[in-house]
Amino acid sequence: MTFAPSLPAHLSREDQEFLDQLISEQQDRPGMLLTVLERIQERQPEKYLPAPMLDYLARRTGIPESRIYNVVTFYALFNLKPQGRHTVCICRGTACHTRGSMRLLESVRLQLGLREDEDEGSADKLTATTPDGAVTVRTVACFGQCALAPVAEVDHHVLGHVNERALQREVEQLIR
Amino acid sequence: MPNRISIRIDGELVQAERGQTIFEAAQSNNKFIPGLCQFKGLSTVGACRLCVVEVQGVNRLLPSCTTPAQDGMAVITKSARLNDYRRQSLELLFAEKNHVCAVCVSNNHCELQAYAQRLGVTNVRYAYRYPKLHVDMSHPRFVIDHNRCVLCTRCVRVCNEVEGAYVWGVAGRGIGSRIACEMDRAWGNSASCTNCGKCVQVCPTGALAEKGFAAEEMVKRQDLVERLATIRGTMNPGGPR
Amino acid sequence: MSHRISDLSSFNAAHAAGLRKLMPGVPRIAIGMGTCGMGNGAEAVYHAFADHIHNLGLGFHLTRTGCFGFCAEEPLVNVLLPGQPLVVLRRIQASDVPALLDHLAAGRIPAELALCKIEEWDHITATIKYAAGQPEIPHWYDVPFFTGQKKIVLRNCGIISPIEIEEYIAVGGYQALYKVLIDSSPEAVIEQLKAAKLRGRGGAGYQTGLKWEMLRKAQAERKFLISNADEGDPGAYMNRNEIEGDPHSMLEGMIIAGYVTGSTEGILYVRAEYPLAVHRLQHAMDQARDYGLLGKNILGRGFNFDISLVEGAGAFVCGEETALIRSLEGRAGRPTPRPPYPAEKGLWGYPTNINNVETWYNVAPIVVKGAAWFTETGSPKSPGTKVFSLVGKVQNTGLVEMPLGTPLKTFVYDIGGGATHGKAVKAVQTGGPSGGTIPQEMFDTPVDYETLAQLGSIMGSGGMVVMDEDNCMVDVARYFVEFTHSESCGKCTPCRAGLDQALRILNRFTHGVATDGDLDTLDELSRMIRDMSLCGLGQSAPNPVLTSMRHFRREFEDHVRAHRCRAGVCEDLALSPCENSCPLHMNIPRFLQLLKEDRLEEAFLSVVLDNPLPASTGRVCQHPCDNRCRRSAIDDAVNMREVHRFIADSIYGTPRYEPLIEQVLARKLPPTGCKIAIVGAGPAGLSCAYYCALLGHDVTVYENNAEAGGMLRYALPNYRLPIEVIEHELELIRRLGVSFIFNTTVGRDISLNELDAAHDAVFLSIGTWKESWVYLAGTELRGVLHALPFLEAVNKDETTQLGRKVAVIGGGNAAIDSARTALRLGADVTIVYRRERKDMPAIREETEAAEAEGARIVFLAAPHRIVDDGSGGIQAIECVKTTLGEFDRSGRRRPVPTDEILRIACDTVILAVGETVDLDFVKASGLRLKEGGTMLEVDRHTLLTSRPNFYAGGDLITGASNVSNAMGWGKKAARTIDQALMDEFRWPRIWPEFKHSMTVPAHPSTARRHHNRELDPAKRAATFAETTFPLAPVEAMEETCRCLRCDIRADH
Amino acid sequence: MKNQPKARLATAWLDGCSGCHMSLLDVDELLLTLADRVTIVFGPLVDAQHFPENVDVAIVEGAVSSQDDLRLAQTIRENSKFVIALGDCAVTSNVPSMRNSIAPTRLLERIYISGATAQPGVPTQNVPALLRAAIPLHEAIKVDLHVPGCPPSAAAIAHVLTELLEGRKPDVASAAKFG
Repeated sequence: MTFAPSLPAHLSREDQEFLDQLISEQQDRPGMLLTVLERIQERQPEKYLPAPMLDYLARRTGIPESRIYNVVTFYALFNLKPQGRHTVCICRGTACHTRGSMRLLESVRLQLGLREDEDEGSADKLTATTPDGAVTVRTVACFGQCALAPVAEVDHHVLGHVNERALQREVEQLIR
Repeated sequence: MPNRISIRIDGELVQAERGQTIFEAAQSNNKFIPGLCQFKGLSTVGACRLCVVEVQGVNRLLPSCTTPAQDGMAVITKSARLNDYRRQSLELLFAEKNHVCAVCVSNNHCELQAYAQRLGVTNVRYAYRYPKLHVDMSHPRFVIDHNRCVLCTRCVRVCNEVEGAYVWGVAGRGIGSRIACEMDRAWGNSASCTNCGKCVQVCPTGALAEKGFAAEEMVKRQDLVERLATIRGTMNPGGPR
Repeated sequence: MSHRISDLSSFNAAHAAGLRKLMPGVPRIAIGMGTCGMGNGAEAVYHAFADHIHNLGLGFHLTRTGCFGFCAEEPLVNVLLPGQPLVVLRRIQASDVPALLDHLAAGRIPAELALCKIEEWDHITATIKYAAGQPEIPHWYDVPFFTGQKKIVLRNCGIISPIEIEEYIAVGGYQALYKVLIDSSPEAVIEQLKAAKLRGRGGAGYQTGLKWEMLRKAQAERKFLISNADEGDPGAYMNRNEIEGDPHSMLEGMIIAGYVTGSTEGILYVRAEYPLAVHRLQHAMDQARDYGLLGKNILGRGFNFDISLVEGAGAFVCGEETALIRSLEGRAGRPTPRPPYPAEKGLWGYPTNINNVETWYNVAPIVVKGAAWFTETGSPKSPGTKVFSLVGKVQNTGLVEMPLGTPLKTFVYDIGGGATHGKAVKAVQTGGPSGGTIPQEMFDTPVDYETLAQLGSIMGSGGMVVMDEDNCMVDVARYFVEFTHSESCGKCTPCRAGLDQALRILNRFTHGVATDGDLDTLDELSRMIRDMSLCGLGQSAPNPVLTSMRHFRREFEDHVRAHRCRAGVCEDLALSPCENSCPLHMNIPRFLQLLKEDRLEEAFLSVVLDNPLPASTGRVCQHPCDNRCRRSAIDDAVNMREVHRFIADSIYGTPRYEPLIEQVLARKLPPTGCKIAIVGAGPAGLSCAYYCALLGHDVTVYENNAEAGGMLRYALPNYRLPIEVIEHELELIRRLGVSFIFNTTVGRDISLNELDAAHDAVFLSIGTWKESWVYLAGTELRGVLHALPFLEAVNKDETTQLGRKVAVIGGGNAAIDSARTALRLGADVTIVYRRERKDMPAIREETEAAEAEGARIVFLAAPHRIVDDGSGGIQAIECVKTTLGEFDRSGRRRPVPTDEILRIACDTVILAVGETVDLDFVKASGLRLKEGGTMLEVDRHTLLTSRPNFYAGGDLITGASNVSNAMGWGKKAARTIDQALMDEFRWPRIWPEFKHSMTVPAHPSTARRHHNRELDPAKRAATFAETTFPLAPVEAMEETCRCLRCDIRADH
Repeated sequence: MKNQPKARLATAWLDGCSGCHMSLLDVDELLLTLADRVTIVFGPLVDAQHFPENVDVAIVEGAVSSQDDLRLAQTIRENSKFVIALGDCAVTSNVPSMRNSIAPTRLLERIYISGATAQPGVPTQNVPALLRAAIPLHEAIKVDLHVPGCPPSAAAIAHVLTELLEGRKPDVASAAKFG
C-alpha cells in the first residue's frame, strides 16, 4: 500500500503571493524554471511540487504545461508526491558501490518493510516512502564523499564509513 | 557563393543545394536512407539514429538528417556495418514496446514495419520487455496507444512548431520516457488541444490513430435499406414476392 | 568603509589585510571544513575549539579552510604558531581539543598528532614563507600520499580560508585579473593559453585557447560563459573540493575570460547535491562585488561582467554541454546534435562557451607565470596537472593532483599505499561511467587523454576507483551500465533502448543464466551504442563493458561456462560466499546445519562426499573461507575448517565409521567400463581418483614413491598432519576400488603412450618436487639442505645432516615447516625473509606457532653468501638488509638491497624459496607448456591438455600452491573427464538428498569464534606429536550456531 | 536422384491459432512435390503421439506460453537438425504476448474466478501451467530460420520450402514481413 495522502486542490492566497514574488524575481534569468521549481519544493514541508502551484506557474509565466511536466519528471530532484518526514539517502556512487552500499540499501528497505515494487517515480529514481509517511528511502548517484565510502545521509546529516549495524541504529531512532 | 554543391553518395557524384542536409540531398537524388524521426516540414532532432551515414575523413558516424551537406563530401549510406547497426536499432524498437503488428490499427501502414522488411529484419534478437502501457481513448476522435510509440517526437514537434498548442511533451527520462498530454492529463480533457489531428497524420506507427477506422470498430449501416424502401414506398411486407 | 579596489594602493591594502589574517602573529588554527571534513566530524571540532578558546580567553585566531586533499586522515587541523612552520594535524576529534589547546598555549605542537609541516608554500601566484623548525615532523612532500604531487589547481585549497577574499588576494589572488585589465590585450591572453596548450579538464580535452578564440570572434549582443560544475560522475569529487576550498580562483578565471572573449554574462551551473559549494560560491561572489572585482565597473576600468548561479536538479546528462544549455533554458536536459556547436549557437541561440570547473583554476597561473612555465609540467601534448579522486579499495583515499603523464602505478601504490587488508589490487577504473577498467598488468600506462583512450577508457573528470580481488568485473560493468541506463535522457534509441537491453544481458551474467551467445550479442550491442548514440553519454556508456570484456574476458567466461564468480559478488552463482571461496566448493552451510541438528553421521557423509580428506585438510588448509565469511562483519568468521575436522575426527576410529563407509560405497555409480590412469598420488591425484571411482570408473594410480599421499605424507611434518590421519583417509579411497602401483615413475618405468593405450583417460597430477634454482654463493658447501628433501627425510626417519644452528631461507609454508621440524630436532633456528611479515605467504597461525616455539624471524634480509668454515662446512650466512621499493606484479613491494650486511652464524642452511614441477617426462609427449616451460597448459574449463584424453591439474598447472587448491583441481578434473567419457552430466548423482532446516536462524549465537587449543610451546617443541587439539563438542556445536546461513534465499 | 530417401518433416502447433498451418496447406500444387520428397512424421496433420528422433526439418507455429509448449519445444530442438519458426507468434510471440504484462495468477483469477459465470475455480487437471510470459520460440530454443507474418503468405512458405529442398538458404525478407 503506497503513501497517498489527500492533496490540496486549490491555491492558498499566501502561496499565490509567494509564486508571484518568485516569478518576478527570476524573470528571464538563466535556469529560471529550475530555480523556481527548486524554491517551491524547498518551501513545501513534504518536499514536493503541489499540482495547483504548477498549474498557476504555467498560466502566470506562459510556459506550456507540457514543458513544465517534462522538466519536473526529467530531473531526479523533483517530487510530484509528498515525501516522508525523514529521508534516508544511500549513495550508489562507484566508491560506495565497491564498498557494499547495495547491501546497506537492502537492509534499510528490509527494516522499513519496503518491498521492491514500492518504488515509483520515473524509471531511474529509486524512492520509496513508508505507508505512514515517516521515512522516505532514496538513492543518489554520488554525494561527492567518496573518501568516506560507503556513505549514507539521514536528514541532511552525512554518515561516513557506515556499516549495516550503524545504519540500523540511525533508522531505528527515526521511526521510534 | 554558388548555391549548388556536388557531393558523392555511395561513389556517385550528385548535385545538391547549399544548406541542404545530407538526408535531403540523398532524397532529392532518390538515394534511399532510412529515417523514422525525420519529417519534412518539422525541425530535425536526430533521435532514431537510423539515418546515420559514414562520411570520409570523419571517424564518427554522422546523422544525415542534421549534418549539412558540404561541397566535395564523400558519403557512404550502405555498408555491412551500417545495415547491421540499423537492424539492431529497429530490433531495439520492436523489443522496447508491444508492437503486435497482426492486430495493430496501422498494420501495413507503418514505417517501422516497412523499414523492418526493407532492412531484412525477420526476428528480434533482444528479449521483449512487454511493458504495461496505457491506451488513452478519452479523446472523442483520436486515440493514443503508448504500446506502439517509438518516441520519434514528430507529434510533439508538429503540435509545438506547426499548430502551436504545445499539448504533447516527452515526460520521464531514459527507458521510462513517454509522450504525455500537458500535465499528464487525459487527452479528452486537454486544455489546449485544438483537435486538429496533425499529430495523428505525422505519427509513423499505430500510436496515434483516428477512431472509427480500425476494422474492429466498423459499424455497418443496417438501417439503410429500410429507410430507402420507406421513402420509395416499396417496402416489402415480408415473405416471398 | 567601502572595500572597492580601483587602483594599486587599494589592491595592496587588501593584500596586506589578507596577510595579517593569514599570519596573524598569534596562533592561527584553521579547521579543514570541506564536505568530506564535515562528514568526519570537523563541525564538532570547530565548535570545540571556538568554545575552549573563548572560555580560556586565548587570543587565538580560529578560522575555517578547505580540504588539503588527504581525506583518509580527516579531520585535518592547520596550526600556525608564531615563528614556527605551519603544521597540519590529523584525525583530530572534538575530545582532543582541550589537551591540544594546552600544548599550543605553551607554544608546543604534539608531534604524534602531526601529519606534516609546511615551511614554505608555493601558491603559484605568490609564495608564502613560514618559519623553519619542528625537525621531527616530516615535510608535506615527504608524506607518501603527497610525494610527487604538484599543486597548481589545488594551490590554495586547505591553506587559505575560502570565506576571506583578502586571504585569497594575500596569496596573489586577482593579480592576474588586475594584470589583464590594466596592461595586456585580450589577444595576448588567448595566445598565451594556446601556447600553454591548456586542454579542457572536464574530460574531452579540447583546447581551451581555441574555444575562447572562437567565442571572441563570434558577434552577438549577448555572449555567455558557463562553468560546468555538474560533476555527475560517481566517484569524482574534485570540483566540489576546489570550489569549497578556493572559490575565488574560479571566479577570477571566469572574469578574465569574460574580458578576453567579450562575454556579457557568466553562469555557474552547480549540482544540487553540493549545498556547501553553492553557499561558499554565493558568499565569494558577494565579497567580490563588494571589493569591486565583479559586477559593475570592475577595478574601475569600466568593464561590466556579472555571474549568476543556477543549481542543477539531479541529471548526470546535464554534464554534456548542449544538455546543460537546454536545462538553463528551462527545458528537460536532452542533448541536441552538433553542429551547430554552442560557440556559434548556445544558450537561447547566443554564442556560449562551457568549461569545466578545474579548467578555470589553471587560467590565473598561466597569466601570471606564462605558457613556458606551464608546459614544464605534464606531457608534451597535455601540459599541466590533473586532479584525481583516488578512492575505492586503496588505503590512502583522497584528492591527488599529479602532472599529466604520471603512470597509474604511482597513484595506486606510491600515493595510494596499495590495497586494503593486504589484498592484491586487480584493476583501476578511470573516467567514471564513461571510462573503463584497466587491469593491474597495465599499471605502467601514463595517465593522459590519449593513452587512456587507447586502452578503451577515458580520463574523464578524473575519478580513479581502485578495485581488488573481491570486486567482480562483470558486476562492475553491470553497475556502470545500470548507472548510465538510469541517467540516459531517453531521446535516442541506441542509448535508451540499447542500454536497457545491455543491462538485461549483464543481469543474466550476474544471475548465472547467460549463454555464450550473450557474450557476442553484448559485444555487438555495445559497439552499436558506442557508434550510433547522439551524445557523449551514450557514446561512452559502453566503455566499461567493452574494456571489461577486453581485459577480463575470463571472468565473463567463468560466469557462463564454469558458473562461477571468483570474487563472490554475484550471489546467484554460488551457494554461499564460503562455498564459493572454498577450493573444493564444500557445501559448508549444510554440514554446519546437520551438526547443529545433532545429526553427526549425516554431517560426516556430507563432508566426506564434498572432500575426500576432511581430517587432513581440516588440519592444513589455508582456510580462504574465513576471508569471505559474512560473520566477520559482526565479530569474526565462523571456524569452518576446525568444524569439519571435528566431524571427521569424531567418526574416525569409532564403530560409527564402518556403516558410514558402507553408505559412501553405496553412492558408487554402476561400473562404466572406462579405465582411468592417474599419475601422482598427491592431493590432486587422490581427489580425482576418489571421484572417478565414485562415478563408477576403473581407476589406477601410478606413484613414484613407495606409498600414496605425496606432499601430505612426505612434506607436511607429523606435528601438523599425523601419519595415522593420512593412513585412515587413504583407506576410504582404497575401499572404493582404486588400485595403486608404487615405485613407478612415468616417463621412465612406463611411457605416456603406454598409459594412453591402456586407458580411456589420463590425469596428470605430479607435484612440485624439484627445488627451484637459487643464485647464492656457497650452495655447494656441506650442510646446505633443500626444504622438501629435508622434510621428506625426516618423515621417512632417515638421517639428515642437520646441525645445531640452522638458518632457514624463505617465507612460505615450506620454510615454516622446515623451521619447526628443525626445532623439534633440537636445533636453534633463524628464519630469513626478504620482505615484511604481512607479505609472508605462509599461514599466519603457523608462523606465530613457529615463533612461539623459539624460532627467530629476520625480516627484510636477502641471502647474499654462505660463508665457508674453511673445511667445506658452513660458518655463517651473510644477508643484505633490504628496503621495500616499487610494487611488483603480485601487488607486493619489491625488496631493494641496501649496502648493510647482516651476518648470521649457523652450521646448516635450509633453502625453502620455492619448488617447481619436474617436467622432463613431458619432453617428447606433445604436451604444450606455458609460463616459460614451468607448467602444463590446459583448457581452463575442461582441464584438457594439448593432447587428446590427457588432463592435468594441481601444482602441475598452477605452480607450487597448497593441498586444498590441488584437491580442488582433482575434483574438477574428475567431473570434466566423466562428462567427456560419458557424454552426460552425471556429477550430481554422487550426492544423496540431505533434509536439513532451511530457515534463517532468528538468533544466531553471540559467542565469539572458538580457536582450538594447542600444546604449550615449550612442551610441543620437543616432540613430533600433533600440536593442536580438535574443538570440544560443545565448542563445535556453538560454532555451528554462529553461522548466518547465507545459503538461504528468499525466493522473490 | 529419384531414390533419394524422403526428408523427415515435423510440424508443431504451440500457442497459436493454426492459421500458419492453414497457410502451409495453401501452397496447393507444391504439396504434391512435397509428398514424394518429404514424409511428415509429427504434427497436427498426422496423428503421432511422441516427437520422433532425427527429424530433418521442424516447422513450429505459435508462441511458447505454457510448460507443455516449453517441453515440446525443447524436445523438438533435441531431435531436429533444422528448426523453423513459422509465423509472428513463433517469431515475435505476437498476440499471445498481449497477456504478458499481467501476472498469470491475477489473469487466471480474473477469468476463472471473478469473471466466471459458473463453477468459479482455476482448472488444474491436465491443463499445463502457464509460463510467466508467452515468449517467442528463439527465446526458448535455438532457431535456425524465422518466417514472419500473420500468417506468412502461402507464396512465402512455398519459397522457403522449395529453397530448403534445393539446399539453398531462402531470402525470407523479400517474401515475408511482420503483421
